[in-house]
Amino acid sequence: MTEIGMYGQQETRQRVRPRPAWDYLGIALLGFGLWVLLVESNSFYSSVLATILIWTIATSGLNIIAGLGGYPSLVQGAFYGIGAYGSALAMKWGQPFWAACIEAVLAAGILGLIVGLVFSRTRGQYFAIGTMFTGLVVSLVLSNWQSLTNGLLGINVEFGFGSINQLNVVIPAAAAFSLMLVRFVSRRRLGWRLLTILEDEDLAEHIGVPTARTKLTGFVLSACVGAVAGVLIAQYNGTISPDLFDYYVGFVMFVALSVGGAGRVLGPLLGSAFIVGTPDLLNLSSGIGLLLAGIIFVVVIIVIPGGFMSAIDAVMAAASRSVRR
Amino acid sequence: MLIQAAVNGVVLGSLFALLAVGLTLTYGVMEVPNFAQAGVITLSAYAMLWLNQTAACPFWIAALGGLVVGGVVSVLTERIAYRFVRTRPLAAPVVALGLLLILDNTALILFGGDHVSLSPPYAGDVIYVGSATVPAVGVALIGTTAVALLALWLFLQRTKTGRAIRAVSQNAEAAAILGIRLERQYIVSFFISGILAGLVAFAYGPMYAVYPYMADAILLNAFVVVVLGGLGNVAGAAVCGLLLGLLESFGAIYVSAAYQNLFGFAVLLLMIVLRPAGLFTNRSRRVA
Amino acid sequence: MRRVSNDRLTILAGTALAAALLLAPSTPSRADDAKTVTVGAILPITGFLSTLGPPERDAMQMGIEDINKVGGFEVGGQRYTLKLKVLDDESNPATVGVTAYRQLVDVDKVPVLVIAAGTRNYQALFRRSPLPVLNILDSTYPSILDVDKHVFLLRSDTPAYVPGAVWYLKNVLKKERIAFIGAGADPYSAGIETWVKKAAEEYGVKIVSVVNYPLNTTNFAPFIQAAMAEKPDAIYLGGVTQEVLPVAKQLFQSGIRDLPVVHNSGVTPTQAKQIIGDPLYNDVMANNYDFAGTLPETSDNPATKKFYKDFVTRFNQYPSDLTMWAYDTPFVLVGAMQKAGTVTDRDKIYQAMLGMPVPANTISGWIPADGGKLFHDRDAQTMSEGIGWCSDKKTIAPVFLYFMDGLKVTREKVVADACKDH
Amino acid sequence: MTEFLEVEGASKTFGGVRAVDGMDIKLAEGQICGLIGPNGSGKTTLLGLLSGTYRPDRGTIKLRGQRLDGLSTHRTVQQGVARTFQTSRLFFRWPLGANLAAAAAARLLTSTGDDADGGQEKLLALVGLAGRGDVVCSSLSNAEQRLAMLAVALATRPHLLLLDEPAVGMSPAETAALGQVIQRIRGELGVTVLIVEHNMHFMMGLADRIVAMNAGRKLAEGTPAEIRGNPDVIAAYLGS
Repeated sequence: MTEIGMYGQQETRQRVRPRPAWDYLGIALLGFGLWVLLVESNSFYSSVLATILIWTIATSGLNIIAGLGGYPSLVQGAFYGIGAYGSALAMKWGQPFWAACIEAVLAAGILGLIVGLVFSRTRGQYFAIGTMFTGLVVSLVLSNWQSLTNGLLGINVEFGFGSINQLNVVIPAAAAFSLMLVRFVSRRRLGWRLLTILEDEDLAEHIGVPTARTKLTGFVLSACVGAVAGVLIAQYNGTISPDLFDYYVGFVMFVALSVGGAGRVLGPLLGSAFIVGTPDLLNLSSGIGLLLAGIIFVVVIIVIPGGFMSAIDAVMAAASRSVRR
Repeated sequence: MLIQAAVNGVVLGSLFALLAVGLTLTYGVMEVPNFAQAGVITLSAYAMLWLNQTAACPFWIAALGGLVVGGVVSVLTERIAYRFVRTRPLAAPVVALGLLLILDNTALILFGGDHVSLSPPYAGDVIYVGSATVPAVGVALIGTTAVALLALWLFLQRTKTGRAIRAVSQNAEAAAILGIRLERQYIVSFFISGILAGLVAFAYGPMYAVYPYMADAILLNAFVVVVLGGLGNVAGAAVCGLLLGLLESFGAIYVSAAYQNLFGFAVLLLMIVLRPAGLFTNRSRRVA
Repeated sequence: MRRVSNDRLTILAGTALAAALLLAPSTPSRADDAKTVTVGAILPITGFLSTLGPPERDAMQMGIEDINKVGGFEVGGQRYTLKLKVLDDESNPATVGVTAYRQLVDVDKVPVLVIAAGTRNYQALFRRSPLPVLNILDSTYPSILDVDKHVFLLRSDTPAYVPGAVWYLKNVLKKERIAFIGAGADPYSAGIETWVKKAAEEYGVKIVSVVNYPLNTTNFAPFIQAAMAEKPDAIYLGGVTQEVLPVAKQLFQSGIRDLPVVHNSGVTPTQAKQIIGDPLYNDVMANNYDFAGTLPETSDNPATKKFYKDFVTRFNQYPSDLTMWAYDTPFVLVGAMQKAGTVTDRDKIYQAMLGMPVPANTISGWIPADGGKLFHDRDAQTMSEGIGWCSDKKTIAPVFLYFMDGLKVTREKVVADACKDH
Repeated sequence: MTEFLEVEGASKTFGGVRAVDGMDIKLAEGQICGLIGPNGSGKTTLLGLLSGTYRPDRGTIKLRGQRLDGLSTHRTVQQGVARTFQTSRLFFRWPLGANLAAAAAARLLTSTGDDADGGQEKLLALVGLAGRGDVVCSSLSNAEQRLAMLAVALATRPHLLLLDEPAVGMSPAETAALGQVIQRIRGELGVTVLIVEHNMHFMMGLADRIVAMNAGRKLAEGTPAEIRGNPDVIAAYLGS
């Protein structure tokens, strides 16, 4: 079975006779497993895992525009930052937590809309460069607008949940939802439209796909999901400062997605686990840790262009062949 | 005041131009945004420092050794990594970032994270231009850039290899059909770009300090220059480098020093929106 | 391109993970060696504060070795030795430091945490698992002491030394027009700026220009130009060593060589040589003045002199005021644990620390608060000192000793011919 | 009576060059019309104006009385205009069937939902690619790719089909088969076809009418026989 078939000829059938949602059940189970892991492990490992899950949310958001649509957005770190700063500031100004969340996500969505409109005509590396510098401008504002953001000192974040246990449930749940969202979108109109843009944007337009609107929708959705991750990291760390959202964070998120497997539902989880988890868990000195990370980026991108997910595909395909034999 | 700002701008602009031509050269032939250039500069600077201080070579010999190291490291990045992603433009930035991490952290592990100083014999001298003062290291930077750009221009215009590189830069497929050996041009371009990185290390190292991330921040400015000049356009990069240097220098004096870098970034973003192909090119093949 | 569906994989992974977790016994926590107490510290070993962290680490190690050499210390009839565990925050507390914090506090379960930068970034963590925290570096203003009641500062705060520098400029060097060049993004620099302004107003000195350069600036020419436009007769630089020295160097390279350059960086000759470069550093430093805590090398106390010699011999580097304070840190911890009668109960140790006296064998010359207590409102203080540069010996020498009482300079002693004496 | 396609005074300038300069064309429904002219005479640009790839600087384009000029490409497609390209363009990494389904689904948004599934096999049979729906497009032969592109264009259910040199790279036998396919498209689906083609022999046998262009303007119009004898056309081709 190919995924292509799913948004192709079977699309119309699916509406009549929906398939059992095994994928969603699987992701839900995975989320449950991660929750158990989160509460069972000691606080250090738990914090690493929580960070991985929050990154999974941010990179899942990125997966929509970059994985499905093929647009190398390097500004996801800025949306992540706006989610964090937006919610923290809104709470500081007296908003209740839920309202602060919505406002932060809306703010990121609006910025996403503006950035999406501004770069609507650029493609490929120009899009990458444009979004990278947008991220740079956002991070410069976060560190230099002292009166708003308190500069490099950062600001403390009011805790919006009843207890840390609640947050420990919300984080894996949100991560699982973000994976489900990508799974959902990829089989819906927006998803296959993005996939036609990934393949050949001009041709997509010529078969009637409204490419500009599709990209914009995808980009705004990516931004909003990124902001949700930002809200959660602010809640989890209890403090935020601009270097958490430096311009290269957007870049590293793109790398995480590429390493995990762009366009694949589980790609963000694997990529985030790898990029965030490896340096912390191996407890390497920063020089050697980053050197190793660099080597692995390069090797993974060169040797397995589709990221870890495609490597897993290859292994599973080989396994199923040998079973049949 | 005005003259001093102009002089500062030319010094800064020379730095951007020198850095940007190296970036744009490799972009031209291979379409990789070579962020690893910053790492090449770092390693080259440390090589100069090591030769000068530990191996006790005279400064000029050390500088020459550092240039060679720059060239070799740059070629290595192409041989080990970039050549595998030539046909995958979206993988190139990721590989470039990975290489930058590798090079910077190699420096960190070998030499530590401290700021150290590369001291040429003229480090303390000052030159007076009318009412303005220019540090000798700034004059050296302007001189290095001028000589390097001239040499690069002559090389690209007058030599067979140079013309081949320009041909590849304009259209790699056509160049290959005409019998130009692409592999060779890639290696030569990366070697030259590494030498240019070495020159940045030589000229910029004495101004601030040598440390593993010494070139990361200015690389972003140089990238602005590369995009403004038109990706792959050497002359455009040189001119835009100077323009950006002057813009930032005057902007710092007359508008706001704190947002100095922002001027360049703002111009870049405007540029991408209004004229996506760059200032000095009519090529539009990379955009809608 | 064929894409295999994620279905099977997701289910497999999810169920396997869930099953493994439910079946697997929870990992037992590692039992600590009962007779060793871990001194946990998060220090900037790399990054822009990397001139500060490593000597502090080395000095703490020396202090711990000196305690262990005499058989450790006794609490509740049991003898303990100390061991040091330092994690690098890469000068980036909000991302790297937060992880290091959880490792030391929650996994290693240190009784007291020693930190340098990033106090504010740990605020939420302090609240989740409170423990006494000893900051041995961060004198930024507004003071980090307001972050949490568990935070102690084992050093003099910015208001305790910055005004003395302005006083010295006015009364000894007879300067009236100060240009301030600060590191815009560095809160330490911002705190210095605040107190330079307060002191200037108090002593009747004019601040003719204030410029702040942004993060990652490497070319200071436009900022120097802006500062010099107002024709100052002295230059005040805000920031730490790695921020201050490059500006001093570029000032010199721009031909500005006659004005005194004042800062609060605690720079050592070794660092000056390394960062500015040989032989230039001797010329650049010639008119520099550095106001901070007292230096071990200028102390009259034999124990302090011995520390100075030992440190130089061992690390081939001059110790700064911070280094000396770091050496005292394990002694303060031991004092607190002995007073509390426990090496594990964080709250008891915290209570003990609040009222502890100046511990024995410390070398920094702590000036006790009322009742002989080490901490004045959780801040331990020493005399402050201004140092100048001796070009013929390529080293530093004290030119001014003082103790701030509000904005009033007290116990002041101007050393007239510092380089000859020293 | 409104014409099926009515182009009046369409003009397009690229960087100072007038690629199309005041073109008028009228097409009746169900016609197969050929568009010929020397290289650079503006044929492909005109096709681009009709398909919404470019917007005209001046002039109007009406399909069944509805204005097309000024519409974005995808809106034009949704109004019932589809095109193919000089070089093969497909979603190469996908199976042919997925290409057709994507095209059909894009169209479904504005028209009533036809059975995309049954239509697909019919379409493949119509262009002579029956049973090839599962093949990944990059592994189709050149001629197959050109037919596949035709099928994808048809899957958007167009009223007007614009073909840009459909026979490029085809053997004489394949070209002849293509001619039959185009006849069937007109015959079975009632689609009006406008073809740009250099192969005059192919064109003469296929087209009902031919429009000859030169330097962005209409040079002549008429039946194949009339055009063949037109001295202006001959002069334009031989060069004057």
